[in-house]
Amino acid sequence: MAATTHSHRILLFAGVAQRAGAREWRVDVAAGSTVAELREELARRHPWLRELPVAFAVNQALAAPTTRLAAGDELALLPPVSGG
Amino acid sequence: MAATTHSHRILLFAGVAQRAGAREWRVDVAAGSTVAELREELARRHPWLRELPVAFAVNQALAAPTTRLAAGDELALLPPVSGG
Amino acid sequence: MTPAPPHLPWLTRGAIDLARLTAAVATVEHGAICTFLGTARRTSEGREVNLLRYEAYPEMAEKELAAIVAEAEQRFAGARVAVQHRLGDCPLGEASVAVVAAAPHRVAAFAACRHVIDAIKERAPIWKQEQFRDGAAWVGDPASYEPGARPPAAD
Amino acid sequence: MTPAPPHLPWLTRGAIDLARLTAAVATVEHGAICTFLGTARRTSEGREVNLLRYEAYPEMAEKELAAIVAEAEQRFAGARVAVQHRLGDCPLGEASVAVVAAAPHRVAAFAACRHVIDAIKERAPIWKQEQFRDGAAWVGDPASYEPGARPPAAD
Repeated sequence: MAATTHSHRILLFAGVAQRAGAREWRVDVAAGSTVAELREELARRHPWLRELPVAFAVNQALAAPTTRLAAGDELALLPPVSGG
Repeated sequence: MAATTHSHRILLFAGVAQRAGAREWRVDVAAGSTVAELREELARRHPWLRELPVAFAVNQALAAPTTRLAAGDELALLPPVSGG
Repeated sequence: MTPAPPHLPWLTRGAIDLARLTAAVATVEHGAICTFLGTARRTSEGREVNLLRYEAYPEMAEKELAAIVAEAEQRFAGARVAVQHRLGDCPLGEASVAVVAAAPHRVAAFAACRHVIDAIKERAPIWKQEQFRDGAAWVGDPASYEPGARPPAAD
Repeated sequence: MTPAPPHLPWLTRGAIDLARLTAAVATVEHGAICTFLGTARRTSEGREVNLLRYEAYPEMAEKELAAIVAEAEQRFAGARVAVQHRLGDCPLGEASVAVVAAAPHRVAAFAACRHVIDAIKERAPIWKQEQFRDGAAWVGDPASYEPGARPPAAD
């Protein structure tokens, strides 16, 4: 049986959006992938991501590297915050 | 030689003014008297003063019991403060 | 250097104008402004208060407030502080005291503001009378309770 | 019990209305109101800033601000807190964030206010860009410096 994949929108902000030249990316990830696997896949495509201590949000909450992604999850890449 | 005396106004505030029924007292004190001696003299006349932890100000600054009074000093009796 | 803030009265008989106090100290070099307002509470140790009344030894209070502010500005780097204390009647919910501390960063702004309000409560020759339905008492001087004393009309 | 404060937006594109935030939380049972304003500074690490620009992940920022406020109100007895953060352009001297903490007494008001601004700076998904004469940089992300980037006209 072929591995199922989900297509995800990844929201980009601040310095990440600036470097990406985009407000979002679209990626397909294999069902059951973790945040750590997604990060590795993105870093392969965009090596500058490795220099930035970005965090991941899944469904508008910070996600651990071990969090598994499900179809329909809203993903975001968060560069170091600097509000206030 | 007879002891010199100074006449002083003593400003009264808040609960002290209320008990005294007055905004100020006038007292004559012997030249060279200390704040402690003035306090004792006032407490003799107004025994209720002994129940109150009043402080003395001389020329608009807190005064120690050992402070000596000079002619023309502005004196005040300060009940416990409660500003703010 | 920014010029010294315009002089605002330390003591006021009317409502405190917080915006004016803030404008007196905040500049574009201050990234942080911490403000404290003490307001008249309805309940004091379980009793219902109708009104607060403040009295001061005005000349000494002005000197003491100025000294407290100078102390805070010296101790906390870059801080500038404005203070105003109300005298006379203070209706419920209105501010009896305002402290505005502007500083380059928030740690100094909070510390300066806290230092000043603590020092005012400890040292400024100002007294608060709580007016109840059936009497009045000077705070910290419970023997001063006067049954039957009622707030006179506002002056 | 006083009613819940009317809902105010957590994020705003215009100037922050401090009086409205204060009115949303202060009641006659609060004797103490501690306010923090973060304002746009002209100087940042020796460089002259022309303008700050803020961006957020709005849906997540709203959730995070609500969680931070709920946390502070639970931790500090009797405290009620209002918060607003500005997005888009923030001219020098104007507030980018306001926290108003009302409480029965000053210790809780200061603690709640400090807790909330610290948590916002640590956790809220909001980003600040400093606009210089010759470029712009996202704070905390120095590699983002773009020489030649100029502030576009206000929107």
